Amino acid sequence: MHLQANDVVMKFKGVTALDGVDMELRKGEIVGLIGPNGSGKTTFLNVLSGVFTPTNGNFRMGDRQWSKVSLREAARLGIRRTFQNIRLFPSFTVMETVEVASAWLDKGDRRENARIALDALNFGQYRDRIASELSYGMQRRLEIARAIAGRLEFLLVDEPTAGLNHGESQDIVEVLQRIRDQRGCGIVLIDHDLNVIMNVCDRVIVLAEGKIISSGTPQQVRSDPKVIAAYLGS
Amino acid sequence: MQLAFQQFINALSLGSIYALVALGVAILFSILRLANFAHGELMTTAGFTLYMTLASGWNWVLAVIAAIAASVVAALILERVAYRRLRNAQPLTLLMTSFAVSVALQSIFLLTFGARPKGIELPAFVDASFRIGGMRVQWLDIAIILITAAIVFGLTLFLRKTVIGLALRSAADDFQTTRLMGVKANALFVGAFVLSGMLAGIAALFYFATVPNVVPSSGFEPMLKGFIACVIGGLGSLPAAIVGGFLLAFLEVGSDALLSDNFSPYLDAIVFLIAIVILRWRPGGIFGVRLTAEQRV
Amino acid sequence: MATQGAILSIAGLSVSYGTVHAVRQLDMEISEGETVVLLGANGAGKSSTLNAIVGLAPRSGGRLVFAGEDITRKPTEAIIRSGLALVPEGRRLFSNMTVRENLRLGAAALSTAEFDRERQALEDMFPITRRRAHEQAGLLSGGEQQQVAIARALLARPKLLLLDEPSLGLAPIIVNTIFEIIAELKRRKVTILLVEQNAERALSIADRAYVLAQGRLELSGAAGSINATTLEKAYLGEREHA
Amino acid sequence: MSMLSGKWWKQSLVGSALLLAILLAIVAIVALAGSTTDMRILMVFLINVIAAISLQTYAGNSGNISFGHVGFMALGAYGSALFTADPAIKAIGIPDAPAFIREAQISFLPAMLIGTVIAVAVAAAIGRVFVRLSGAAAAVATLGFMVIVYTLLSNAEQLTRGSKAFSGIPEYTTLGWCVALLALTIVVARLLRDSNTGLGLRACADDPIAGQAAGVDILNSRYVMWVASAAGAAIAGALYAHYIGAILPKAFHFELTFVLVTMVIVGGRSITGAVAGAALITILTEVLRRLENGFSIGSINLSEAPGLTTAVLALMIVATLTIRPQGLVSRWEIEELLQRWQLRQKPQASARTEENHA
Repeated sequence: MHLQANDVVMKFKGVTALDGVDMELRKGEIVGLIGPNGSGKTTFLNVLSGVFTPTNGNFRMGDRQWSKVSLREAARLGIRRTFQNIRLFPSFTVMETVEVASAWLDKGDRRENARIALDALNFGQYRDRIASELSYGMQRRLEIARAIAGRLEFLLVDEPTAGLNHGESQDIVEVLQRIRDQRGCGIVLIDHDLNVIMNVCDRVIVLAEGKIISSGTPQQVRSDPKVIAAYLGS
Repeated sequence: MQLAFQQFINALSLGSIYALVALGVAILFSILRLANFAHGELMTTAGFTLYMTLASGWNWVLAVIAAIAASVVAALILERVAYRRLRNAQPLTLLMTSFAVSVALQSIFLLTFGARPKGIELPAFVDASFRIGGMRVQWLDIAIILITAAIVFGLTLFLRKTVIGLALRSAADDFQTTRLMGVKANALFVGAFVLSGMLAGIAALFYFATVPNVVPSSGFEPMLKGFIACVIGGLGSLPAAIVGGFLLAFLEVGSDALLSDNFSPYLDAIVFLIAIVILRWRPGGIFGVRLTAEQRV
Repeated sequence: MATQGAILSIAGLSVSYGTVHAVRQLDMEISEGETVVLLGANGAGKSSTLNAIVGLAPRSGGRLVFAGEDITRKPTEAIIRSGLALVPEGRRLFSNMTVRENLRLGAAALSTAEFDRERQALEDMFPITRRRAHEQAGLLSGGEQQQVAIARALLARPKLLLLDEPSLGLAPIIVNTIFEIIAELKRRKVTILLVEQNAERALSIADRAYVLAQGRLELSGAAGSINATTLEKAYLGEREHA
Repeated sequence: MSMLSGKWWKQSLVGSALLLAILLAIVAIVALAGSTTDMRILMVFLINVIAAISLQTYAGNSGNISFGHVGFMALGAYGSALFTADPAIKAIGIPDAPAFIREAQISFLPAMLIGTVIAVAVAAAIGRVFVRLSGAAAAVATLGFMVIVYTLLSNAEQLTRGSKAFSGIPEYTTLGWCVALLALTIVVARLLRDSNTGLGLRACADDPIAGQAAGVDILNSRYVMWVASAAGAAIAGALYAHYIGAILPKAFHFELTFVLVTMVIVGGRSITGAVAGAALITILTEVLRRLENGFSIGSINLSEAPGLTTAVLALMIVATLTIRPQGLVSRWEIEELLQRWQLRQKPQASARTEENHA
């Protein structure tokens, strides 16, 4: 199944954050989204996941097409996400955090389902810990665990390695690859760590000023003069 | 026609009082995100001050000044004692604190003055009226309307022309960047509380001039009306507070005029119900923008 | 390097948001009259550094000395009043207020007469602030807003100007204007600490550069000594000192 | 530990049983050893617990405070009282009331149901507004609702005797009724809280964006809790009316609102918290009242605003919010508290054994 974004435009108070973005995402594929600050990466994720209603454009997935979707409806369609600034439920335990998604987006015993999602990320002995008291790296992983509980077609991950050290970043990368392999979902990955992007992505899309300026394999993108000029610097 | 004109004056006068209360509430909410339920008790403070000073024979001008000063001082004490250490607290914590402060102040009034209403000995000119074309118009109403207009005008000038006024406006928009301009955070808080206290004091003068009795819970009703004016206008915006205040007053006077006398005791209930219906369609108030903080991801 | 006459010296600065370490053990110095650029990929800790200097980001360690004065524990407003100015990322103009009102706040500590004098001097350099003085700042274009934001920061005649990503989200032609303004400021001997993603442009204008990766200093030296290869390695976090 | 694994509703039942066991122990002690006055305090306490748990069912789950639930209590109280009072008394007190009310004299349970249905109908009708509001706007609007009910009751003289006391209400409320309805309230409130709806709503109270991204329907979930909590409040109101035997609109105003909200805020964000808050406030009120008056009349609801008591209570709230903003038990339920306490003991114990080995 493909997720297709057609001519997506997003304007805030006259500022154009997305300027006609067309994108095709495939299941089983990890796509990296890079570009300078303010180039529209997070805005694209926000529009795709229903945080914002786009000024123009629409999406198509399977036989469904929409131009406006709420966060909740997007989640029910299997478009799941994490957030740039971690958004957990501060008073919840690890187990409860994932149970919420299992309860609302999955059938069957919500505790059993949550346990499965947590075990996939090796959360075993941390189940009863309070989410906000976990280490930063664990919090990032917990966000991912919550995002994979229940229906999952596409996983949108916004800077999952921000603030992590090299080992923790490596962990996250392996987790994402494993989720893709086991669940067969598509993954959209925004990250500032180019090493991560270059290593893990099947395809990289470069945004600048709300437009796609380049896309292709990591190697192609890395040597694209337009990318070097707009982002990497020379 | 004559009746309609008289009702119009009534609504303007009542709306002026509500607008002043709503403004005082909105100033603190816009800058500190503090819903100060104790605003009513600032008014009660002015009311008791008015009662005591007039009862002990003060000149009314001095009594008026004393009443406003009492409100301002009370506001400053609240800032220092109750709210300063909660500056970074959750909105719900602030809300509950102000609710508790309101109850505590009412209890202190009760312990000090007792539950019996204290009649305020208003100067005779409060009842003076004049006639135009067969209509009796109270000078008091005219004074309330004109003074409120002058206050709104003065406040606008203050907020547009003085640096502290500009800083109060910018702090409501973006507190951090205001500090980046070198503006002292404490000065902003003190400034906001002084303004709020002044508005409470002036609103109290008008309120008690129309209802010349003061009891410990006197401030509750005007406070609630002021808050509801803010909420139907759009919480946090000063112009919305003024519009909300007048809207509420026109609803009140209008309902009273249109409904039969049987319904007049239910007036508050009817007006609040209409307000709730408005909120059904515009949960953020008439001018409300959805708070952006929630949408910032 | 420049130890004598350093207007700002940073020693061992760390910034943490809860369990996130945005800046780790950073040492940095800026001398009077210099233009210094701070480079690094997204999330490397550049903005956190600037915010920590003015006391808006939580400093978890280190010492900051500005113009001979220890500002490590001072509140933001006191630091600003001692002669620092920050043009924050995304401009952060007060969008509901007029351009003139925004400028007036930039000179919050000055009297009206002083403000008028400073403003007139600046209006020649930023004609936009005269032409559109009474318009709402939020209605200006991004480039115009950036000019107003810089003018607002200059009004109090800061001893050191911090610029956080001034070219962010602007069209290339507007970016040129902004860099011309920075060059003009440099000619007028304004001391500048510039955070920029456009490394090439920034290096061409700066005297010296620092490069951050994952909150750590990866590279520092004269702007001319840094080229594309060393920079890309530093961005990717491969440690190498020039 | 083991009792907490398995299906969620099993844990709800275990927790309810534990809470109820503690409350029953208190009831037994007071019934065996307490004076008549103590019994009166106990009864009012039990009714307060029902009211506090009901308010908590909305506030604790949604994160929105409500100042309006006293209005639902009033509807439950008047609804039940009107249909049970002696027709002879009603013929004198409210001669102009409709005949089906004036002549009615039904038994406790159906009357209580009528009061509850009235409250639920009102809550359902206006609920869609309140679930859209949050923060200060929600607080103001619910306060407005409380004033609406108060204004209606104190002016509908043909029906309620207006601001005068409506008396002659049969004193049906026994210890048995209180305990039975308390048990029902606790179990239902726990099941609601732990249900998918409650869990999702509590998540949204922590972070609405993340909650919706996990699939939660905030508005409908809030609505469910709003209506359910109105029903609980109405039951508490009815019990109260049939305990005191006389009610007046003023009893359901600012004062009671403050007491009720204080219980919930001081307690914490759980059912256990509501119980703990109700217990603490009841004890404190009694102690303060004895200091103030030198004697006690057992009810914290009917008395004229006692300045000192209220002032001290208010200051306590401010102190609690400053020192412990999350409340006495924070977000935890009783079985979770026990489990966490156990977990804290364990690592210490194992650390000690390690020391011994070394």
